[in-house]
Parts: sequence; structure tokens; C-alpha cells
Amino acid sequence: MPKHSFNADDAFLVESMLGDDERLIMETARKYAQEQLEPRALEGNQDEVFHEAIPREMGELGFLGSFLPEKYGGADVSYTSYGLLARELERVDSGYRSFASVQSSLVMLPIWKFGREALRQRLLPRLATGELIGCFGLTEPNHGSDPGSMETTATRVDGGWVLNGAKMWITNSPIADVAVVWAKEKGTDDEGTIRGFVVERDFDGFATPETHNKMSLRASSTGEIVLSDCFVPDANVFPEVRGLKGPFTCLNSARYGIVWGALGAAENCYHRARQYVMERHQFGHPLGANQLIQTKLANMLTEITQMQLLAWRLGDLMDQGRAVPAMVSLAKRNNCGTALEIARTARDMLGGNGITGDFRVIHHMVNLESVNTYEGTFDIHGLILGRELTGIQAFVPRGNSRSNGASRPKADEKEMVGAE
Amino acid sequence: MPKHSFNADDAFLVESMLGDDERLIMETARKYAQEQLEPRALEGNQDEVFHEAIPREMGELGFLGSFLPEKYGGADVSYTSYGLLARELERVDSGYRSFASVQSSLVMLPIWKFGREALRQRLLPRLATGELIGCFGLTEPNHGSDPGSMETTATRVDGGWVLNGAKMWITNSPIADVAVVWAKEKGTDDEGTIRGFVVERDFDGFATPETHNKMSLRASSTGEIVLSDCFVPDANVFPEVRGLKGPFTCLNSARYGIVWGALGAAENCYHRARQYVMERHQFGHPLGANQLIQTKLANMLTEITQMQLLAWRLGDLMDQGRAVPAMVSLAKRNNCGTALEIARTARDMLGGNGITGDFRVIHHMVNLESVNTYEGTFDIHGLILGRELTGIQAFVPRGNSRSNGASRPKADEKEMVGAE
Amino acid sequence: MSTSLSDSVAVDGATLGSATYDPAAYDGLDYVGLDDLLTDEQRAIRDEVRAFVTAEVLPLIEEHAQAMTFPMHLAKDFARLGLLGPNLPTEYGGGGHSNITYGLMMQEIERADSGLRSFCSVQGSLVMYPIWRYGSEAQKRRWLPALAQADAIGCFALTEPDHGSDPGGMETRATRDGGEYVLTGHKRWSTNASEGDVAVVWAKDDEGEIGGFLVELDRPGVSTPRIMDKWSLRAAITSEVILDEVRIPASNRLPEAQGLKGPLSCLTQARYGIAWGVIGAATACYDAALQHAKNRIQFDRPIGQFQLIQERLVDMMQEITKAQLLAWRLGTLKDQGTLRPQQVSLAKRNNCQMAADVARSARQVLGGNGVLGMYPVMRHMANLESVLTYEGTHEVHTLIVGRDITGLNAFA
Amino acid sequence: MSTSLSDSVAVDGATLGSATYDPAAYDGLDYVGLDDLLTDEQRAIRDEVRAFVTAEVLPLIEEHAQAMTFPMHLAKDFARLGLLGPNLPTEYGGGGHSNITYGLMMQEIERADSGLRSFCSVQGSLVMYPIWRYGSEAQKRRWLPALAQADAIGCFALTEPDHGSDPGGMETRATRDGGEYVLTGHKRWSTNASEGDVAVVWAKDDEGEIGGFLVELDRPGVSTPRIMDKWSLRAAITSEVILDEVRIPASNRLPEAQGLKGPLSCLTQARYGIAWGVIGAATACYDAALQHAKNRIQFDRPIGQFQLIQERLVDMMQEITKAQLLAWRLGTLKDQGTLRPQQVSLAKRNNCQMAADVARSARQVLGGNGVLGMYPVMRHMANLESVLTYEGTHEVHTLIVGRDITGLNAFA
Repeated sequence: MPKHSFNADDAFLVESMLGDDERLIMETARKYAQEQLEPRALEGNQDEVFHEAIPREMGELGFLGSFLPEKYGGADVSYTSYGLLARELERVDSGYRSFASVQSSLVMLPIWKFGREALRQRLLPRLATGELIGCFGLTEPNHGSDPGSMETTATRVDGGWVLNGAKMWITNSPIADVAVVWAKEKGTDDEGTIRGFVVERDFDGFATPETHNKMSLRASSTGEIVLSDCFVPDANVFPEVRGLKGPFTCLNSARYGIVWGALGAAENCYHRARQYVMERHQFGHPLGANQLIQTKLANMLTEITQMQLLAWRLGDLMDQGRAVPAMVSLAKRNNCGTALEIARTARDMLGGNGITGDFRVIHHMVNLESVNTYEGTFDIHGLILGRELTGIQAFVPRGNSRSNGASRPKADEKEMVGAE
Repeated sequence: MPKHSFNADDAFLVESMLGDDERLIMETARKYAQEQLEPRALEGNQDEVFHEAIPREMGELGFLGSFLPEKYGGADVSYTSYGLLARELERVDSGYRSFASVQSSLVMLPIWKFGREALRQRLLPRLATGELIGCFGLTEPNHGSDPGSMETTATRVDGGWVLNGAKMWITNSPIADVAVVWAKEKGTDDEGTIRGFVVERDFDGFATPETHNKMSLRASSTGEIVLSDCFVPDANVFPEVRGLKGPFTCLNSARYGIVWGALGAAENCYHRARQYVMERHQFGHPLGANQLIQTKLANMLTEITQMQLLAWRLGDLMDQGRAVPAMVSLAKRNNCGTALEIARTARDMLGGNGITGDFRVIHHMVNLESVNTYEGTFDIHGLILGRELTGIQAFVPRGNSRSNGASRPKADEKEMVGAE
Repeated sequence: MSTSLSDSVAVDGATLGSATYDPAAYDGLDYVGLDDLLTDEQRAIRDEVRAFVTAEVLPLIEEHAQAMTFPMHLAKDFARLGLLGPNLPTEYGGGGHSNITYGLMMQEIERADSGLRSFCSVQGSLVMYPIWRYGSEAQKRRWLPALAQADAIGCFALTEPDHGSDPGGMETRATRDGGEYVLTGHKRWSTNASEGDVAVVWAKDDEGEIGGFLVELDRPGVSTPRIMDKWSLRAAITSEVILDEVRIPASNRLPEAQGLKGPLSCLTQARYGIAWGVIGAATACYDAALQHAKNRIQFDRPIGQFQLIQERLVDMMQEITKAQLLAWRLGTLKDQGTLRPQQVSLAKRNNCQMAADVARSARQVLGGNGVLGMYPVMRHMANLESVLTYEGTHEVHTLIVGRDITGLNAFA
Repeated sequence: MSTSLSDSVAVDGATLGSATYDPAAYDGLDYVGLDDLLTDEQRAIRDEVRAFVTAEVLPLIEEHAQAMTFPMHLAKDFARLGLLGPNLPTEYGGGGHSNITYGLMMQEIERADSGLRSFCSVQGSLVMYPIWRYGSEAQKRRWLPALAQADAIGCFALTEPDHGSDPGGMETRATRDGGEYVLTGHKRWSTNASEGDVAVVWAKDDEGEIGGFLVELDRPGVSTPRIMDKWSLRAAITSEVILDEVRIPASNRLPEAQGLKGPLSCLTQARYGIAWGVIGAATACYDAALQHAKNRIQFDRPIGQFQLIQERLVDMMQEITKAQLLAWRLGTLKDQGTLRPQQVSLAKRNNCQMAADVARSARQVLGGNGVLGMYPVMRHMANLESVLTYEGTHEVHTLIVGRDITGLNAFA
């Protein structure tokens, strides 16, 4: 075996499998993220600030809805490229990747896939430039993992629908110009059917109170969507899509982005920990001279290499049109859970300094608590995979205290999520 | 995302990345292993039997030294193919893969790389057919992780060398016709230099007592090599190679095979556990209907998918000539440690039945204890990686009770192993 | 070095390389002074069993495990040492000891092998206990003294091939026929059955109620084929119990045992013993790993100086110490009569997983040699796979305790 | 639903969706009857502190953590409750309590926040203890009653920016100049310093020996900039202590403290308190997770009925219970006077890791809401990152205990 050098950041040379276009996008995103986002991230986390220039900056570089056709302002890039973007943004902060994921996968994607042509032409180009900001309203206070039980309603009226209800944990909502909102038909023949609506900032009865004092994702903006007799014209309704298929299409795309994003956060924690233990001396040696420290680094690198390969292969399969949702569940669950563990270990390796924002690792650690939870928790994705492997849904417990089988919801209608 | 079906044995469709030749080899090996080896494995483990027909069967199918040039009896196959072979053999039993690894990577490889042409021509073709069986003598009773301290000596005499010493944990030794033995020059100008020798069964002073009552790898043959004034003619000495570079070249190749082999064992445990929990009913439902069981399956599949990707990518890099030893350490450590965990979980999922040989999982579990230990333990590969990442060797502790820096061995001369 | 190393390996102990392990040097583990919580008598009994194990059991146990034989001659020694039913009243031959003493005994005997502790658990907790608790006076007088003295060997027949975690689903039937019961069914995983004199068989009667029946194993229609293909508890006899229209007098039914509560109460007794016993297995593994770490030289120094080895040793010791505390607390509650089965579930779950983890880690400390019988670790590790599983798997105890703390039933 | 949900979130408690958590319903955790091991007085004191925490501390702690302020008005309450130096003799204002009582107090106060327990630990174990143990009679009389009454606030200045795990490498110097010492150096991670009256500063004297010096914080040359950028222990004041040729009378040196043993003995006291304290933090997290699991409805039933949730809850409860036993045993040994520092290391290592693991798992049970201040879990989780690290990291304690059990030194 020849003595090539070993790349401690890319142990299995995954980046060398990328195409030239993909590499260019990756490098552009890395440069932007490190030069423009990293300097703002400390303040963003410390003071709960999402800097308002960011959307347009990202739009200018083509980072928003990049996989959309050019006619709608996208760049028609591969899923792999979309993933690489997410990785570079989250290498700085999960909050920045969350912003871009929501805008791209949860707002632009459904408008493109489900919206009427006029709506597409009116909104997508301006969402792509970052001139407009979007958010996605699925999760409700009492319905996180179980969106099929949502309580928000849409009542048919002349020329449109009237929406009532509240959504929470909505990234971007306080600053959003448009919201993709999911609600159940009420008073129609299809009572209870889930439909999608594009609500705009100036509609009456639309409010988005901000959620303060989060201990996670502080560099992004989070709020609610409160809908009080909010009228949405037919032009803003998704005409065809029904049921949870609509939001799940969006979530699949967003989860795919998270697979890469969590990798970026983990890589950054590993990188910072490695640097720290080489610089910090105790007992006359760098911390990195200790067996207990070296094997922590080795574990991190081993996990990261596998996360890289999973993300790369998933992108490859998406680009070939061969991916299925269970693959996304597998990778989302693994990469988020592993990234969180890596962040905790890195925090620990930084000792007392690790609790300060300056060293940035604790931001990743607290962010990843959300990332591991939203868009389907670690446990829920385990059960999605388990259903795939056994053919049996185990979301709903069979405990003897509820012997009435009739009350058991249909598995297909109930995928456990909790959106971004 | 289209609704392809999900492959529960190959979640990320890794096998679809193989070339046609590779797939053919994989399928041939799988058929042989399942049809010829699987029926013998229970007896092999129960009664400590390595069935003597196996070497010639494998030889006939071209499984021994397959990566060697055809002129020496090999088939010039890719490293990926070699890995696929190892995976199929170890899917049945680590003992069978061990036999083939030793023959291929630890005996044929060094004779081919380091031996004189006459020796190659005399031994390699017969080793390739399985007519001759080889073994590899590096590890000594007091020197497992630290082969540089070996005590076996080679004294120069007219026309050859006289060897004295003992090696242990030698797969195949009781049935071996030739042994590749490593010893230190004694009484020469290069006193202490490690050299390689090919000892043959009929040489005087060569004995190979068998190790009985192993609780691991019982389907393969293990013994010692005892050398008592054993004369080895110059024709059987490796003329050029010096130091640990010789044995380490062999070990790198063997470790690479283990990366794939451990994957096969893990896949088999997962497969058997999955089958069991679907067939076994408790409280009126298949065990597989339980959340606690489903997430165990999901974890196994997630780990196996990553092991597959690691092995595939490592083979790819080996075939491109871009692999370095640290990559092999990373993958060996990960895949063995993970396979052992998977085997333990699978054993547990089989409940009481899991302790019987019939269900085969416990064979994998006890085998993998050895596989995780030999050719560099989990910890040692962690420190090899750690050295790569920090530039500092931490094999040798710096504890204050040994303040005499002079006694510290050179890191390069001391890679911790423990051969097969 | 002209003689074989290997021939002596599994038989004589540590002759491979430098000797790194001396089982006679064993001195238990007591990092937080738990000995002070014991009475003088408890310590004396504990030390007596420990010395017996070192002198009489350790020299032969590995050979029995390899050969899949049970050292039946030890049964009389167990009786002499009071290991059979130690916590039952002396009236019927029990030891009249505290439950802590009982626990310490199980701990020491399992230091040798989980199979030997299983033997004692079955005899004491699964056979003598139900006869004492649910039996008639005649049944007590007939069996308890003989069982305590190892003049009779008992077994417990509850688990069926298709009903492991779910004993309520049992298919074995006891049909009343005049003054007799006719038993038919298939039980599995019964320790001692093929060497035993009597089985406590759990079966459903004509009303579908679960009852306990004493079945002498020489009755027509009983067969007890051994389960031979075991990789765990090889030094214990495990058998099936196949009942083909076996007739027993109606007086062989345990009069006071009604419903699943009967066998479950026995399991609680046995699980209590397991929670203590596995501490012995774990400590044996820790001791072997610690001795090896101090004695094995690599790179010119003991491997115990490696941080990674110390981390393993400290983790083992830490987990054993906490398991000791838990077992001790369990014992005091049991002696006070306030112990709840769910507390026993917690300790069984924790301590078995602890012991399995310790054994696995110890095996790694021992390196390649750790797979050989010269060290007790691989054997303990394999044994503990059974101990993890029997008397309620980890998952079953999770759901028992989970139900206790949430009030919600999550059994599938 | 026309009003905002979020505005009230972090302030008022559980208004998001259905209320799933009521901090006042807290009743500790006692799965194996450990209360019976306590005296009536110990239980009464424990309950008094618990009630105080529920009534006076919990309503305001989240706000302080968010704002990075310490609720200094509580210091007087702590004094009244006897939380400052509870195990020191009453002669100088200490509480004269047993060490178990001291531990219980720390447990209850850390149920609210690790930062509050840190405040008490610093005042009692790191300031009052060294003055009591190593100080002159005059120093004791001058400081101990005032510190016990919270009339004076103390801090401990040992760690330096480049010497965390390795205090022997300290660079701070105390140079003798006639009747004075002149101190120069830079200390970091000093709780309370910027609000304090006196610091126990550890420095090397002209002979290179480590000594303890009482430095009034209003002396010229002392500055104590706060460390503001913290994500952990935000409700505690953490500062640097920068000494620039600070002159103190020679009589401010602690006469009996010689060498590293001085500060290390203080750390042993504090670590003892931590081993108890983190149980409170862990139990608070467990309680929040358990309540949530029972109350949060998804798929028409409480999520506590999910096996995966029960598994988490049982694991948490199991680990907390063992940590309680370890702490209790530590306390009895300390009260007997036989406690060794290595035993404290074991408990600090085990219990802090336990608490961090419990907090992390509890956070997952809480789902998305778990990142908000309406539940105490995210705050505890973040706090415990500091507690894991300070007073000896997990790795340092591994190597301390490892050296103890192997006799081999593996510090790099």
C-alpha cells in the first residue's frame, strides 16, 4: 500500500467523488459560510439575532431553491449539490441551514410542486432571491409527532377558504412574507381532508408572534402562526394535493438536507476539538497526547466518515431517482443522533472553555438538540424504519389498557414528524 | 420521491455499485458458502472441527490468493472482489474467512512480494489450489500488541539460518505445510533485525501443537509454532525485506479482508434476528411488533449500511491505489467493533434459543471476540488513528513512574498488532 | 522452549507467556467499605463459601464447562454449606438465614460459575420455596428436608417452547381424573430436570386456572431430554420436560398456589438471588482483568498503565460497586418484608446487564488469551448471556418497571 | 386561539399545548426506600429545603439564567436555611450537621439549578472549609461567621487559564516583602468573584511552595472581570481574578496550608457536595420527563405508554437510584471519618456523568418543547456540562481511581 498522506477531514476521500459542478458549489458555499456567516454566528447565538441581510446574500449566490428549474429562479442543481450547500451552512450554524432548508424544501418546493402556475411565477423568483421569506406551518401545540390529528381548519367560502388555528415551532415565521400552511377542510364533503394554503403577510387574521428565550437555534428566527378567520383566495390554494402526502413530500426533501447539514455541524465540532487538544497543554504535553483523548478523536473521525458516505450515497441515489423515504429516515436518524453525540464529546474535550460561546461548539450542541428532534425524532425514525423492516407499525402502543382496536389510527395516515 | 421498494439487506443499494465481475465472484462465493460451508458450520463449532476438504474446495473455486497474478495461480481479481469473498465466507463463520485470509494475505502475499522466484514458483500454485496449507508466525506468548519485541531468533549458519522460538495464536498451524515465520537476526552485524522465513512441514525442529478448548473460532484450526534449532535454507528466506515492514504489509492486506468479513458476520446476525422476531410470537403478537425490538433492528440496519459503505469505499480506494494504512485501521476497528455489538444484540433478541448453536448467532458472537482482538485490537487501532490525527504516539504511556525517556521505544518500530 | 504451550492451556491455568492470573489471589471487591454493613456472621459465611469455591470448585469448573457436565458431587457440599434454601425457615431444613446472607452465598457461588448458582437458585427458590409457600404440610415434610440436604434434586417447569416472556399463554394441561391429575405438555429450559427427582410443574387445570404440581420424574410418561447444543451455562444441566399423560395423585397439587401469582412469586425469589449472584461473576471477571493488567507486560511496562485499560477497569469497578449497593439495599428491604417485585425487577435488570458489560470489557482487557479457559472470563461472558435472558429479559423488566413508574402498560 | 402562545412560554411555565409539567408536584425519587436510611431530622431538613426551592427559587430561576444574573437576594435565605458550611462546627457559625445532611441540602438546592449549588459549594467547601481547616484563629473569627451568614461572600481562586487539570503548574506568585505578600497572577473560572468580598487565592511563594492567601477583593490591583459568554451555569456569576501586585498583610496567609494538598483537600469537600448535588438536577429532569410522559397525548394516548419512552424513564430512574446509594454510602463513610479522596473521585465521576445522561435523555422525552425554559431540562443539561468538567473532569477522575486500583500512574 503506497504511503499517501491521510486526510484527517476526509478520511475516505469522499469529496473526490464529487463532480466539478458540485465541487464548485461546495467551495462557493464554504467560502461564503466561513467568511460571511461565521463572523455573525456568535452574536446571532448570544443575542438571538438572525441577521436580516442573510436571505438576500444567499439568494444572490443561488442557495435558495437551488434545485428548482431556472425559469422559477432555481439553478437546477443536483440533490448532491443541495446537500453540500446544507453541509456548509450548518458547518457554521444549524440556524442558518434551517433558514435555507425551510425556504427551499418547505416553501419553494411545495409551491413549485403543488401550486398553480400563476402563484409559482409570482412567488418563486422572489423567494429565490431572498426578497421574500417563507415559512411552513404544519406542527401544532398538541400535535408534534402526529400531524394527522391537526386542529387547524379551512372553511370553504366564496372565492377561497377561511383558516383558523395555530401552528408552532415555525422557523422564519416572524420574518416571513409567505407561509405554506396545512389545514383540514371543515364543513365540506371532504371534511377532515388535509389541504395546503399559501398565506401571505398582508392577509387579515395572520399573525406570527416570535418565540423568545430558546436555548437552541438562537441564530434563527422561530415563532408561531396564528390564524384568526384568515381568508385565503383560491389562487393561493394547492389545487390537487390531498392528505399528508403534501407535507411529507416537503419533509422528505428537508430531511435529506438535514442529513448533510448535521454532518457539517459534526465536522465542525470535530475540527474544533482536534485543534483545541493540540493547542492546550496539561502536565507538560498537549491534551492530544493522551490515549483517552486520541480515541475520542478516532471515534469522531470514524463516525464522521460514515456520515459522509451515507450522505454522499443518499444524494447519489436521489439524483438517480432511486431513493425511497426509508433511506432518508435511516440517514436523518443516524446523522442527527451521531452529530449530537459528537458535539457533546467535543464540548467535553474543550473543558471549561467549551461552555463559552466563543469556542462555538456549545452552539452546535444545543442546536443539534432541535435538529435531532424536528422533522421526526430519533425514536420516530427508528419506528419508521422498523415498520419498513417488519411490516408492522409500532407507533401506536397496543398496551392492554386500550383494548379497543377500533380506535387505532391507520398507520399510513400517521407518520410521526414535527416539522422545522 | 418515487416509491421504489426498500431493500432491507442492502438499504443503500451498495451491491448495485459493483462491477459485473465482482458481482459474479460475490454470487459464486455466496452460493458456495451457503451450500457447502453453512451445513458444516454447526459441527465445526460444536466439535472444534475444520473440515479438511475445505481448502481444496476453495482452491478449486479460485478463492485462495485470488488477487495474485495468474502465473502464480491467482486470478488477478480486484481488492473489492477479495473483500466480497471474505464477506461471504464470514457470513457463515469467521473461522472459514480466517482460513482464507491467512492463506491469501499472510502466506501467499508475502511469498509473492518478498520471496525468491524459485520459491514462488514452487509454492504459490499449490497454495492457490489448497493442496498446500500455510500459516503465519508473528505473535509470541509475551508479545501480542508489541511484535517488535519478539524473542524468536535466527542464527546465521552455512547455507541458511537456524530458528529458535515459539509463536502462538497461529491459525492453520496444526494443518499447515508451510509457515511464514518472522524472527530476529542473532549474532550478525544486523543483530535484532526482523527477517522473514518460510518454514516447511518436514524441516527438523518444527512442531505445531494444537490449541484446544477455544471458546471462539472453533471451526478453524489454531495452534502454536515451536521452533527448536530449526534449519531454514537460504532459498526459503525473504532476501530483501527487513523490519516490521514485512509483516505489516501482510497484516494490512488481511485487515482489509476482515473489514469485509466482519460485515458478513454482522449481516448474518441481523438477518437471523430479523427472521426470529417475525416468527416468534409472545403476548399474541410477533416480537417484531414491539418498539424495543423494532428499534434494535433499525439500529442494526443503520450500522450495517455504514459498514457496507466503508468496506465498499475502502475497496474502491485500494483498487485505485489511493488507500493508506490508517484507512484500513479505521475500517477494521469500526467494522469489528460494530459487528461484535450487533452479534450481542442479535443473540439477545433470540432469547433462550440464542444460546444454542443451532441458531448460529452465538457462534458469530464468540468468533467476533477474536476478530475484534486479532490483527490489532479495537483500542490499538484507535491509537493508530490517534497518532495519525495528532502526530503523537500514545501507545507507550508517559506515566511518571517511568520517567526515563531513554527507555521509550521508537513509535515507528512499534505498531501494535497481534496477528491472525 | 521445546514443550507445547497449548496442551496445558485450558487445563492448568496461566502458563501462556508470563503468568498473569492467579484465581487464589481473589479477594472480592469492596471499594466503598460495604463489608462494614454486614454482620460478623454474614462475613464469616461469605468467606467460607469463597474459600470453598477457590479450593474445591475453581480447579474443576472449566473442565466441566468444556465437557458440558455438571459436577454433581458438589451438590452435597452445597447442602453442607447451606446453599440450598438458605433463607427458608430451619423447621423444614432451610438455613434460617437473612436474605443478605442468602445473597452473599449466591454471589460467591456465581463467582465460580453461573451454572452452579443456577443449580442453587432452582433448588432453593424455584422448588423449595413454592413447596414451602404453597405446599401442604405433608408435601413440606416429604420434600423440603431432602431437598435441603441434596438427597433429592428438584427442577422447575414453567417455560414452554412458544411461551417464554409470556407464561400466561402456557399450553400444558392438568386434567382431573378422579383422585389423580393427568398432565400433558412440553416444558423447556428446565435446569436439573434430567438429573432431578421432582419437578414443580405449572399447568392449567380444567377450569383454566394455573396451578403447581409436584411430578416425580420417574413417573411413566415423563421424559427429560437434555438440551446439548448450549454455548452458555455448559456446566449446568438444562433439559426439556415432556409430559405425556403423566398421572399424579391429586395430593401432589400445591394447595395454596392459584394463578400466575404462584410461579411469578417463585421467580421473584430467584431473581433476587440472581441480582446478587451476577455480582460474583462480574467480580471474578474484574479480578482477572485487574490481575492481568498489572502483570501483562507490553512495551516494557504493565498494560495497566495504559489509560484505555484503566478506563475499562474503573468503569467495571464503578458499575460493580453500584450493583453491590443495590443488592444490599434489596436485601435489607427483603429482610424487612417490604420488598416489592418491581424493585427486584429493577435490580435483576441492572445487575445482569452490568455483569454482561463487565465480562465483555474484561475479555477485551485480556486480549487474545481471553478466549481461553485459563481465564474465567469467556466462560462467564457466555454464561451471562443466559442470565440476561432467563427469569425475564432486560426488555420485560424494562416494561415491568416502566409500568410501575408510569402507571401505563406498554406490553405489546 | 387568538392570543400568542409564545410570549408566555419562557416566563409563565407550561402553557404550550396541554400543560404537561407542574414543578410544584415534585416529590423526589425514592424507588428503593432510601428515606428509611435517613434520620427524622435529616428528612425534615431535606423537606424544608425542597419546599423553599419550590416556593422561592423555581419561580425565578429561569429568568435569571436567561438574563445571566445571580439572584443574590437568595444568599440570605441560604444562610437562614443553613446551606453555607452546614457540615462545619457550630463554633464558628457552621451548621454542625452530618455530612449526609449536607449532601441532602446540596441535592435539593441543585434541583433548582447547579449554579445555586455552586454558590453554596464555593462558600462552604472552598472558602469556609480552608479557612476553618488551615486558617489562624483570627482568620476564623474574622471570616467564618460572616461567611456563614452571607454577610461576606467568598470565592476560590485556583484554576489558571493554562492550568486546569494540572494545578501544580500554577504561575501565580506570592512574593514576600517585609510584613506583606505581593500577589501577581491570573485565575479563571472563579464562581462569585466579581460579587465577592474575599478570595482564597492559591499561589507559589518565594520557595516555590503552594500556599493559600486571603485576598480582600477591594484591595488595589485586584480586578474580577465577569465571564459573560457562558451557555452553562448562567445563573451563577463566574469571573476571572486578576492580581496585579496586590499587597496583603503576611497574616492573611493560611498558616496551616502547605503544598497542593491544601487546595486538593478543598476540592475533595466540594466534590463530595457535587456528588450529592447532581442527583437533584437529575431528579428534576426525570420528574419533568415523567410528568410529561404521563400528560402528553399523541395518537390518542399518553406517550408514556410507548415502550421507547418507558425505556428512557426506567434507565433514568435506575441510574439515579444507584447514584443515590453511592452518595449515601459516601456520606456514611465521611461521617465515620474514613472517606478517602479516591472514593469521592469515583462518586463525582459516576454521578456527574449520570446526571448529564439523564438530562440528555429527559430532553429527548420532552420533544421540541424541551428546548424551552418552560421545562427545567435544557437548563440543567447545559449546566451539567460545567459540572462534568469542573473539579476534575471525567478523565481526570478516571486516572485518579485507575491509579488507586492498579497502583500505576497513567497521567500523560
